[in-house]
Amino acid sequence: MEEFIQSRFNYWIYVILMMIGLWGMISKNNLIKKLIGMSIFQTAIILFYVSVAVKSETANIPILPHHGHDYSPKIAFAHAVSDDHENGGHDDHAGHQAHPVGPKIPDPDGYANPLPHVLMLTAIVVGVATLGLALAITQKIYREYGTLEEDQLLEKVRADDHG
Amino acid sequence: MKKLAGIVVFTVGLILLYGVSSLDDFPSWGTPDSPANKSPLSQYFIKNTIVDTEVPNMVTAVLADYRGYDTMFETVVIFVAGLGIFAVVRVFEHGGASRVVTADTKPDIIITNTCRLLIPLIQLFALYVLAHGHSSPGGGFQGGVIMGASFILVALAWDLDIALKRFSEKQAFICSGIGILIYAGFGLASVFLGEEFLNYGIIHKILPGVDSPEMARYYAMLGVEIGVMFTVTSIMFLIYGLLATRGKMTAGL
Amino acid sequence: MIFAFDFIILLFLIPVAIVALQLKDLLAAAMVFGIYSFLMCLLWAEMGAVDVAFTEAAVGAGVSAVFMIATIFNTKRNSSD
Amino acid sequence: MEIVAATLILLGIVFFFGAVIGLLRFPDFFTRMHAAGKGDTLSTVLIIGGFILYNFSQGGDAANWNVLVKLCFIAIFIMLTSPTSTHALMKAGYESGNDPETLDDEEPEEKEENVS
Repeated sequence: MEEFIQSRFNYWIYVILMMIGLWGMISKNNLIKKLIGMSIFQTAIILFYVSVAVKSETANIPILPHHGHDYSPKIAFAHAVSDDHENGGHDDHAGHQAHPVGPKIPDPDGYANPLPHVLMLTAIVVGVATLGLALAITQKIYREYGTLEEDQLLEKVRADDHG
Repeated sequence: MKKLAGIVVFTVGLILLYGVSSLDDFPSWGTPDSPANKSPLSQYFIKNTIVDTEVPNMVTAVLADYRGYDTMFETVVIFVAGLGIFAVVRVFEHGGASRVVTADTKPDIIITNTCRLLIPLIQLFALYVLAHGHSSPGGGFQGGVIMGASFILVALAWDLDIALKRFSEKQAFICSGIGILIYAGFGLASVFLGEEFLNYGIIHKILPGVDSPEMARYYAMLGVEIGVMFTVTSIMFLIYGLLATRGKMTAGL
Repeated sequence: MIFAFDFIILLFLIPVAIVALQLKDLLAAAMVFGIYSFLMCLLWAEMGAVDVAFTEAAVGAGVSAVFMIATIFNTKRNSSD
Repeated sequence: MEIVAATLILLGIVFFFGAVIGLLRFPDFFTRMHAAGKGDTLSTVLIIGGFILYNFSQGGDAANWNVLVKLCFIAIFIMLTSPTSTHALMKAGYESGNDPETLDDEEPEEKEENVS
């Protein structure tokens, strides 16, 4: 049971947060509340991606130890094109710096998956740019109609259309 | 509407909860064997960033080199967002009244003196984050946001006019364009030297003191991040200025 | 990658998200959203995504809260729900 | 050394607890900010001091000195910025018409709470 909760808990919370954001976006009247809901939705999806990138408890952050590194370009490149079973022998001393013998290849299981991190990093920065644009449009709407509540806005828009 | 929203959200949530908790092929949290972690692409990135690019921080290497196109157009998205906000809220007032400084609106002496002390340090830290992004968390986006926040701090502590004297609207737009041009320039330089767009390895032919493609990638990544930082800094400051003054770009919050 | 820490932060996130959506004072809602961003930042640092955590700390908790407050300052502070 | 570090961290947590209680229990905006600003600064600096001492007790190679200098900088910046932000909040609160509660506003039986 504990195992089950531990293996699923992140995903449950991601679903719940995403649904909170969706509910805020649909049912809240105020436009800024809708934007907060949108941001919660967005962070929930980022939470999902980052949860996928997590490896076991011994995995490191995706930054290699690099004080006087001895990752040899030539041999590592030869291994790079071959299958990863062949360099399994190097796995045990990957991650330990100042190991004098042999070229090292970072152990893929020893570091968190960097690809989702990259995607989400840019997603956050683009998210704040789009949030700024949405807030600008909100200000424009307020300047035009004098309100931020959706129902009053709809009434005013309909009155403008008919009159 | 609220009831309907509740029903929709509840149903979707139940379906997703069922999906993440009881499907057998959904990988559990933190397994190294999940399809995403076992994919050849991420394994290649972990094994080879250090030999391909000499950059220990894999995230920076993947961000600025392997996925260079992606990052370039993310930067363009930020630039376009700035232009969009400018187009939406900017108003031009001819001969508008300048702000009247009263006892209430005068900048506070304690706050301004602390800011005088802190803002150079914040900007120095932003440059450190940019330059040290290769071997620690950081990079162009973070450094740019911190740098933009330092200008926002000037605008908050004194007022927006003082900040605009340091970094005017026109300069900000020019800087954001320059950032993208720096980024695209590194791409074009590699095209002119006979490689693909944004394949920086070839730049070692023209960079003085760099003799291997790996170190060329290292320095080209730094240059690209500088471009990103230019754009992000100026666009963050512009967004704040435009939002805080309803597009008037004077006085403000 | 430390499950106990992960568990506690994730449990905190849900009430914070609900409170950020339920508050009638928009300024307070923006501040609670900043708290939500900081919790997310902690969570990502804990899960090993240090770059994402750094970006979130600079962007989500710093700049986007400032943008929201700037907008609320120029529009209305109270919301109907 | 480690015992001193643990004592400092515990002391910091105690002060933090006091700040939280003050934030919840004080009657008006200004006294609340007073509790938050004072308690927050002192306890954070105490906790970071505990970290510094603990780090010091672990030996002094290059990496540890690096961490130590960074912790010192964090402590200095918190001591600079936290009172300033409290001051800014106070000033903003005063200018937006948030009057402090005085003895005249108090019910007689709550008087001793205000004095403390």
